[in-house]
Amino acid sequence: MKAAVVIFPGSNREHDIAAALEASSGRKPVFVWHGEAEIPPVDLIVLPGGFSHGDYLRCGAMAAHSPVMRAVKTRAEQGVAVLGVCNGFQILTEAGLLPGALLVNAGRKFICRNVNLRVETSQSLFTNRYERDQVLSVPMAHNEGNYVADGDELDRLEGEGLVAFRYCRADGGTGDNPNGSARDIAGVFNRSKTVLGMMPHPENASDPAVGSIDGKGLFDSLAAALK
Amino acid sequence: MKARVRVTLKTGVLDPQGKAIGHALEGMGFAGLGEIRQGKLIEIDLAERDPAKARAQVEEMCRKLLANPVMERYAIDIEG
Amino acid sequence: MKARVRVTLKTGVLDPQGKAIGHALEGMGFAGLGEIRQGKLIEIDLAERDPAKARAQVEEMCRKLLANPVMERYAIDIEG
Amino acid sequence: MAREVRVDQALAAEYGLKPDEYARILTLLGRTPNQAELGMFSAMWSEHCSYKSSRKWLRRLPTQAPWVVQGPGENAGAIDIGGGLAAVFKMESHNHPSFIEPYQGAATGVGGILRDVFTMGARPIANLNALRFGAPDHPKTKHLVGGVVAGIGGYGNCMGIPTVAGECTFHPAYNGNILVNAMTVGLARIDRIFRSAAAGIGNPVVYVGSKTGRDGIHGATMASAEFGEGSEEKRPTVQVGDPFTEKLLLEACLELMASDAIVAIQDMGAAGLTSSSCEMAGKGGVGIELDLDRVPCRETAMTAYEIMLSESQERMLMVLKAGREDAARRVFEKWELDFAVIGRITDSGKVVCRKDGKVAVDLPVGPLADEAPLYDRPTKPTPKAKPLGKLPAPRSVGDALKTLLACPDLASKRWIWEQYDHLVMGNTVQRPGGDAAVVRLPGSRKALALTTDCTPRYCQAEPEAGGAQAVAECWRNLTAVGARPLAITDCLNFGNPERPEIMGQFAGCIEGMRAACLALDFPVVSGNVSLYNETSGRGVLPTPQIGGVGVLDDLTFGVGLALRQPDLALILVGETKGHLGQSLYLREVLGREDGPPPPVDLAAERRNGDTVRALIRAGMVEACHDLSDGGLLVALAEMAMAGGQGARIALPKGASPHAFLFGEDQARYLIATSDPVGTLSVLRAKDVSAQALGESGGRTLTVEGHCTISIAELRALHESTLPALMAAPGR
Ligand SMILES: Nc1ncnc2c1ncn2[C@@H]1O[C@H](COP(=O)(O)OP(=O)(O)O)[C@@H](O)[C@H]1O
Ligand SMILES: [Mg+2]
Repeated sequence: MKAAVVIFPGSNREHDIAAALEASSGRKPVFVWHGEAEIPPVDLIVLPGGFSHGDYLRCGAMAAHSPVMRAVKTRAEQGVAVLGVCNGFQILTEAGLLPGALLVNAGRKFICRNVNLRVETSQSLFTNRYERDQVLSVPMAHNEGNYVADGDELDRLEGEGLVAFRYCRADGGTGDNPNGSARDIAGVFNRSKTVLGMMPHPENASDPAVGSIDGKGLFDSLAAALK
Repeated sequence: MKARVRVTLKTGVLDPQGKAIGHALEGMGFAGLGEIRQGKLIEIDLAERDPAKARAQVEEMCRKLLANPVMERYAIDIEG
Repeated sequence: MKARVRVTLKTGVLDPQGKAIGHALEGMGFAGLGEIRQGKLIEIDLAERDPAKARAQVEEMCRKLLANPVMERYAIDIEG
Repeated sequence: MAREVRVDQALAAEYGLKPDEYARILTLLGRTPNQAELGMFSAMWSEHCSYKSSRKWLRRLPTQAPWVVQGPGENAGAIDIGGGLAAVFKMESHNHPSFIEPYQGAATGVGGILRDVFTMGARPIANLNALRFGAPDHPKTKHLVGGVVAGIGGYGNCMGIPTVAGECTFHPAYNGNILVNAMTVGLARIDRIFRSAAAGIGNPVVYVGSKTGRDGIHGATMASAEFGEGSEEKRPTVQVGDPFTEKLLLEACLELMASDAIVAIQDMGAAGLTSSSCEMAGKGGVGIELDLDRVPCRETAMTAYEIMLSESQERMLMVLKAGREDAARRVFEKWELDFAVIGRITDSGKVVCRKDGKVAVDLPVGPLADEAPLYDRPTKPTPKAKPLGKLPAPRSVGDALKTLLACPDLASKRWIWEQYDHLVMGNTVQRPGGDAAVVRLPGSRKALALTTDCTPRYCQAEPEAGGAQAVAECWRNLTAVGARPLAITDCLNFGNPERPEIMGQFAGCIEGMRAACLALDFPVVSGNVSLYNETSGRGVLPTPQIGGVGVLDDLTFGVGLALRQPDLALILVGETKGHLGQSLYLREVLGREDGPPPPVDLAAERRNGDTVRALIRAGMVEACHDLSDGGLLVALAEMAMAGGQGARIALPKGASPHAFLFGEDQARYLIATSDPVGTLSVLRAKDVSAQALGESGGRTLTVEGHCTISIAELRALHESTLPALMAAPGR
């Protein structure tokens, strides 16, 4: 699997995710600066976490207009896999590659802690190494992860099986939603399930020496699906 | 010219900031408060001298960047 | 009544957000932009029916909570 | 053109200069300075920049060890951690700005300390913060806590530097003057450390970063004055932090530092362009010439005085090798930052600034940088504390424990650290909540252990013991995770040094620190002094905050405090006499704040710690916690809550329960081991006093004959205090 990690001014988890990608695929990803109009041929494009443009105005809003995002859109249309984590998820919604938007957390505070995520489907490039309903413990670290979309949109997402992860209790039941997200949504796919956006950080749960390895399955899934 | 853009959350979108302000004001003894909503105010100095053109330009800024149509709406005031 | 409070940074106080917005708009091709400043907009529903009293009440809210006098100033619009 | 401001003794006084200091300036110059020149003198001679009251005492601190790469005197200290790498670190205060505007004050405090570290060529890998607030029920406290914590998080999170540890306690002595001390730790290659001495006549002086505005003019002077009742009204322009620009500045500086274009570099912190230019010139023994018309300004018609004294954030001054300007400019322009050649290095020994084509400043560097008045302020020693006498035993040990675990000082600080991204960079091995944070070095099995410590009530009661205790506790916290403690930074927060009692506290704490640093081979490599922490003549508790760094050679051998398995033996290491003077038990349960602090036996500290570390290294320890505030039973409860395993212990025969369970004797650890016999024999062989107390297991904490409390109940108490405080109504 060849991957490209896009760096925006203010990205700050690009090395975290590059390490996780390399650990699962055996290949170092290439880094692409936001000002580039082209992305080298790759199997996966990653928009990492961070505070692109300081998160000023709205998280991800300015990054969504970067020159590189035109290339990301074109590739996504061609079916290239795209993963946006945290700020990357915010950028993908602002760029219209994923539905919905991310508002400030219901508690109005930045939260950094492990959360439980229920895997909603194992039928995707990103989750094939997980079991459906498997519960993962993965860190979150954000101030604006409160997923909103209008009711019809949410029904459609659920109906088409496009919710990837939900916040849940350790036993998999609902009732532990850290940020007020609609229907406990922590991550969503696009229609073709080739684009995934999620708020929690699987890349910070992929190394046995540091925390859990519950997030590693996502990168293993990608490595398996993208050969 | 000067443009003033007011970006507010759509009705129906929960506004935790507004709620917290209401809470705090009540805690301080203010009574008779209804809903409180917090939005953004963006003030822009423009070289454009023609109010209609200025408004059109700022409209475009709002559509492209300043507001997110999924959750926000905007209003524009143009001043001398 | 409805009160609309505009909270803006005092002149001279750095506004990183406004700066970044200006930068982004320029990058998107908008020209002729001067300074851009971002502030807060707070909309309050009040039970009070008397405009003068409503204003006085909101004044007090601004002084006590809504604006940070060290770096912000505020303006109040009262509407029917 | 701005109108000329009349310079006289009254203006000098307004700028914080004493009459004799002003007289000295007149003599040094042989003329009356203009406003900009006077402003520069007042900033450079302020307590904050010149250390005029503290310097005499700071010299007493041990600063050397074979592993010290850079001691005090540069932007940050540096130590050799092996593999060609240095840990670069420093702590700094932002007390006054944080009291005036808690969010921005704390945020810019973090921004400032980050710059101090990356100026040295180090990439920051961790932040710490030590916070002291007033009484929890004081009307300002909630607002201050909320703002400060959000500000620290807001800046560090955006920068992508994990905030991994810190401290937060409350005491009415800080009601009118909180303490916000921030520490940053970075990594650099030892052969690529950058310093600040300017050199090379003719070399260009370059300004990079944000534009200069009128923010925080004369902040250094403000930091050197005590607050009066009216100071909230005075409200100097607040500096607003822009962590996004700082992130770009960090990346741009590190990128340029990978080349050899930089001769010297210095961040513009307190006293902005004045201190950065004068200090660089002073250290290099050269002159400097600046063209202020070239300084990137955010506002129009700024005067020389304003430009030289502005404390706008996110700016750096560099001396480049001649001819490297364009290459450097390209780097900064890529990162969309201002870059301007604003002057050059001269051999004149003077700092000369031009504005609008005219000479606006013409001062000798020496007097500004090095000839600030030095004060040998009178000291009055703190009277010896009276002994406590006999204390009543608690009616219920269980209730006393619950009171302690819920008291704001001991309550869980989760509400704080969850607002800090403590995981970004992916190297946080031990998260906040333990004795020391453990941060892995990228791509290796090695890690740094980091902690901040100080017990101000001990320092207040007996400065010398308190100073020694702060250093010893820091060393112990690093040891408790299995690390080798290497060096410290400090931030010395005290009241008005013009009062002999305060200077007595200062001198006493320094002597205590000195003794502990020497006994523990734990030198001071950087630090900061913050004086005049007073409101209306009432000083804060003397707070010599210590930040410590240790190294863990292999992560495999680190331990945490969590009790995770049943049937482990619990062994108390160190001698327990049951010292209750100045203890939290005394304050929280009996409502008294008196008596002497626990004595510090540095030889025992060293012996016990070295032995515990060896046991950890030998793989004989499953969990370890140092004993400090609250004593033995609080430590055991913390271990149980952290790992979800209960424990049962018995008191030794004849021990009085309150003294044994809540006494704050120093040099102690509680360890959990599956090999009690082996562990005890190692301890005995090293002459370390130790006793087995009981075992882990179950869902409750039991002290035989006294209490049984469920871990869930303890957790609920421990976790709810801060959230409840912060949810209380009001601002
Ligand atoms: N302001 C803070 N920021 C981050 N972590 C904090 C803060 N205050 C306390 N902590 C963490 O809470 C834990 C307990 O703190 P403390 O009681 O001061 O520890 P100790 O007594 O071992 O020095 C430590 O892990 C510390 O790092
Ligand atoms: Mg400790």
